[in-house]
Amino acid sequence: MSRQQLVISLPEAAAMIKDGNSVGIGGFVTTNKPMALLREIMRLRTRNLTIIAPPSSMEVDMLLGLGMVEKLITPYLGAEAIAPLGPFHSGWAGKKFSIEEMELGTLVAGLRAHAMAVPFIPTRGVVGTSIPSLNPTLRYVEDPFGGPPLIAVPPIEMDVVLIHASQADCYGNVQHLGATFIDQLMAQAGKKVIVQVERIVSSEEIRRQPENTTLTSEYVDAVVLTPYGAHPMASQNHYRVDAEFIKEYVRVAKACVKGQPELFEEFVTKYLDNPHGHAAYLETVGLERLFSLGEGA
Amino acid sequence: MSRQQLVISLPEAAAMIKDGNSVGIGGFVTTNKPMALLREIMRLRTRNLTIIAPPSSMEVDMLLGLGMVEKLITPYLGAEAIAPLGPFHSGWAGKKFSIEEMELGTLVAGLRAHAMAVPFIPTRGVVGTSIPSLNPTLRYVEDPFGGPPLIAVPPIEMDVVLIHASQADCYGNVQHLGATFIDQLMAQAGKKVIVQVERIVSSEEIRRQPENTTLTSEYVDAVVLTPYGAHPMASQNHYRVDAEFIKEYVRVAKACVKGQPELFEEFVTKYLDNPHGHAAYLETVGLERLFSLGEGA
Amino acid sequence: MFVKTKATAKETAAVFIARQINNGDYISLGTNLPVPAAGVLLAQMTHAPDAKINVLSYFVNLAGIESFPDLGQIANPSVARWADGIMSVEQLIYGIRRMDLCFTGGLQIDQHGNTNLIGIGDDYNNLKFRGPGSVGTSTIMANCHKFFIYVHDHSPRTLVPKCDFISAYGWGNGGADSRSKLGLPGEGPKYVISPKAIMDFDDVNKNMRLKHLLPGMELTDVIQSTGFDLIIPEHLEEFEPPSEIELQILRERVDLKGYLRENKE
Amino acid sequence: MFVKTKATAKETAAVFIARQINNGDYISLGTNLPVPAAGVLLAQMTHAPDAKINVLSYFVNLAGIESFPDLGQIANPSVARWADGIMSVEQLIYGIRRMDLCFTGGLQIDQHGNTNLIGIGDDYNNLKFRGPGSVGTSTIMANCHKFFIYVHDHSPRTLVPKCDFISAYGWGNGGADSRSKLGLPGEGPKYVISPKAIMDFDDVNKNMRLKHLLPGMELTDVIQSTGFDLIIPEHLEEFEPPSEIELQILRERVDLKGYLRENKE
Repeated sequence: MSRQQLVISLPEAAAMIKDGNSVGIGGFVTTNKPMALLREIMRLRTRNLTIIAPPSSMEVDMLLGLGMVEKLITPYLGAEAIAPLGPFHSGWAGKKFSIEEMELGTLVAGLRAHAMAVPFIPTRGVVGTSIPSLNPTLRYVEDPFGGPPLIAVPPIEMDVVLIHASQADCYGNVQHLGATFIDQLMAQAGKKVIVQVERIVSSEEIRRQPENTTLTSEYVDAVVLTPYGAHPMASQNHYRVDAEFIKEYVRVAKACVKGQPELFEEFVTKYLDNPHGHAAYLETVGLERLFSLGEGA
Repeated sequence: MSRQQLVISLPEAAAMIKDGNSVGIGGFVTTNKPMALLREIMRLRTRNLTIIAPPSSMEVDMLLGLGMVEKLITPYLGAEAIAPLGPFHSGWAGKKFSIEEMELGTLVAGLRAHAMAVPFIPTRGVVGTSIPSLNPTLRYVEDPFGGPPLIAVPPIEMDVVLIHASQADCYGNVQHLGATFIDQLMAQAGKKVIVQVERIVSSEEIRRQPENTTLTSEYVDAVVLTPYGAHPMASQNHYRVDAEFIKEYVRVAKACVKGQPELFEEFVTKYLDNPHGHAAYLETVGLERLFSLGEGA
Repeated sequence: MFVKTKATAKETAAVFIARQINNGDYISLGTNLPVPAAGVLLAQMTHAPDAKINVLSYFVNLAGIESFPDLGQIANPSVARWADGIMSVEQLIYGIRRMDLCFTGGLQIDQHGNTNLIGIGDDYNNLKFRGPGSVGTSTIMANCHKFFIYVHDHSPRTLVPKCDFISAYGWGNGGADSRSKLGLPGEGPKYVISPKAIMDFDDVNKNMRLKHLLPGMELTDVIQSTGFDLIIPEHLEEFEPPSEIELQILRERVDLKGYLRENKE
Repeated sequence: MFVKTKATAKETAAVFIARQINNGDYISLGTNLPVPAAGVLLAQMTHAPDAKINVLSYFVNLAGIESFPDLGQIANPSVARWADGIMSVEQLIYGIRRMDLCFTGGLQIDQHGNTNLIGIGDDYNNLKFRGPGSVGTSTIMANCHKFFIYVHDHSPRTLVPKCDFISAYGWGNGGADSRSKLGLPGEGPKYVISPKAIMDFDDVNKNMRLKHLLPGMELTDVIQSTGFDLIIPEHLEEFEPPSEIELQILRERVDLKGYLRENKE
């Protein structure tokens, strides 16, 4: 018998996400976001999703704008100095979708609790803040050593987790070759984990520096080859964030929440619905533009 | 102003450990043990130490044999198939030194609690075992979500932590280039951290693959250059365990606990007290022997 | 490149921050805070070459670099080029107890140094404005040794008597024991830095207090721009203005694009 | 190299273990357990090329290797040569909930599958024999899906009615709910494997029960070598002996040094 290969196509990957699923999105703010996977899911308009993400940006805003999200759990939605975003900042929150108020240290504790198979991890991180009263999943827990009570964060689990990384072998051994942010914790808490990569390399290449492996095949269910797959976000070692693209999106999203959905719809048609597949998307963006995103001086 | 360099000599490093200190020892069983640092401390016969170590071997046994240890906290003392060891297995435990019964998952939880600055981390790992009744630092904690109670592991902190790694720059950025075992957690819980390395490399070499850095200078107080410094233990990427040397030690240690300390004393004189410095120790072992420990077929 | 014009208020604030940093301090830089970032970089390039700086997951030392390309995009994988190491966010968060200095901003900052990045309004499910979220500020500010609050907009809308929501706890309802009785390990907010002034907290009741006016700012304007009764000390300390060398480094190596020289807040 | 002699008891035990493993199982191998290690490697080289194996911090796949050099030294950085990844022990421990199969040994194993690596004696501070310690077995056996216990020495000294100390919890004082009422996520010990026999546990009271005699072993010897009343089923299942190919792979690729062919236990 030979080892099973885990490489699948984008449509096969997107079909793994069902209406009502909880979906984790890796990366951090505008870096290493699994955009190709998300675009494929957005094309399908999968509905009633619970989105769980570390600090996030345009990718989550688009899911909200397309009406695909029932509940949002993220400590941050923005795009640093590039721009504030659309739907999340508007009156949609609490009405078109619900928010389970989250903070990064608390999210990490919840993912950690899942990995450790314990009913909670205690934290002082949100003691005294409004978060315990805004997030109904949190409880107080006594300190058996006599100190003041802490907040108990219960395990967080997801149906599917989507990750973007530099490279993987066909067996699902993944190397970020840079920051992993909370991708490893997310993957540990995912019932299914799909990783999109800039390139697929040989098993021997992975084994050349096994200490660089960030997710072993234990944690990976499928690998999808998506060069430039994080665009318009940055992909570590590969290309920078396409700030102009995000600004364009922010313009159409802002118009949309002000009741003028036409530009948003045009954007969605142009970049999501019309391109048949990831390669066609990249051609729509334009290769020259993509090439210009390499690291500068 | 220029950056401060952290490279010091072995005697300077050993002088950082005082009588009565709690000392953490990195590595795992017979791999990546900071033997050169420990030999230097053993030469000084620093006393009343509390030793905290992940699965450990001859290095801890020698500290016990030399009467330097007041309290031992380790989940394992042995040497896998090589041999059972001396004092630990004898009637010395509980008499010449005390044991705070520990388990690896519990140790990790305690180190984690320290790093997270919480009074405890809950675990089910030792529920039902004898460990909660043997280790007075553990408490029961209620599950605020209604499940059965768990064991609360309080923070573990150490005065000094000793680590062995492949390489570091002179500013204290360390790369193991392989397994880190629990070295990172140990370092996070050390008030002072001393790292011995096979080689010191340039800052530029470290920055070539910053994702390989396992301890940044935040966690490192001193770096000591000790080629072959893990001998007789294995040093990942460098040399294998010197099983014959460990067997020799086990023979003399066993004789010692049976009331015949002569061979043990000879061993201590030959390998610890007589050699003036690390280079002299390596010459006593013999370079041909050291060279033979390279990776085989 | 260096033009010998007077320091702007933001440049002065950055110099203030730089001077608070000791060589060897471990400092975490968050997103979207160019003034604190400039202060930390200035310190690193002058008296604190051993300051340990993390930016997201990247542990960088910038003491020897020629210049930093874009202060507005510091949380960016491009900083990996100067990284001594890259750590997971979890390792970062669990190293907070070692952090000497961190920064946070806020939609609202109240008189006791609590900050709000959650949203504005009385009804959580019907906010007037939804904020970006807490990021990691709750956990970081609870645990790090001390933190500074940066206010983009010094106005009664931002500096309020009481935050609508609290994302990072400062001194709660006031009082020097308000943190210790909750078990929070960190020493709490030390300074509040705005484009108009630098403020600290009264030792006893932990109410916000004016410390320095920034260049070109008027005391009456600062009082009127603050939505609560700022404590005004009898004797307002003079702040030693930025030196020529500090300004030169700021302008030629730290802030090439002039974020701190723009007039807009 | 392959000599067509009959399978030894240890080889048969390894084959039994191999046959319990499903392709794709996630398996953790501890130190100093050559028989379980041989079983796992045999499975990987036959029907389980996708079994995910970790040895300490090394995540290896050995499906395609020519041979494994030293079964007695499996927990050794030399295995890094076949590693797909290297993880910290913390990551490993926190991935236990995903582990399908783990192994533990013991100085003592009791009739309910509790194991003792701590020590022998009534008085903890005056033990007759101090054991090596629990390693990570308490946490791993509490959480992994199922585990097998390997007994080096099948004797009344080792297989005891009640352990002096418990390092890894099996079925406590017996009863199918003894784990769930403590909240332990794992399904507990499934088999006990000695050089004489393979045992499992009664479904209801979780008392240890004989399942197979290993080649050359006598029932009366097994009964006398067990320090408690082993349940003897009316009808003892026949174990399909190792096939020629299983033996060949064991001897030529897995166990070149013959750990499983030695007579000593």
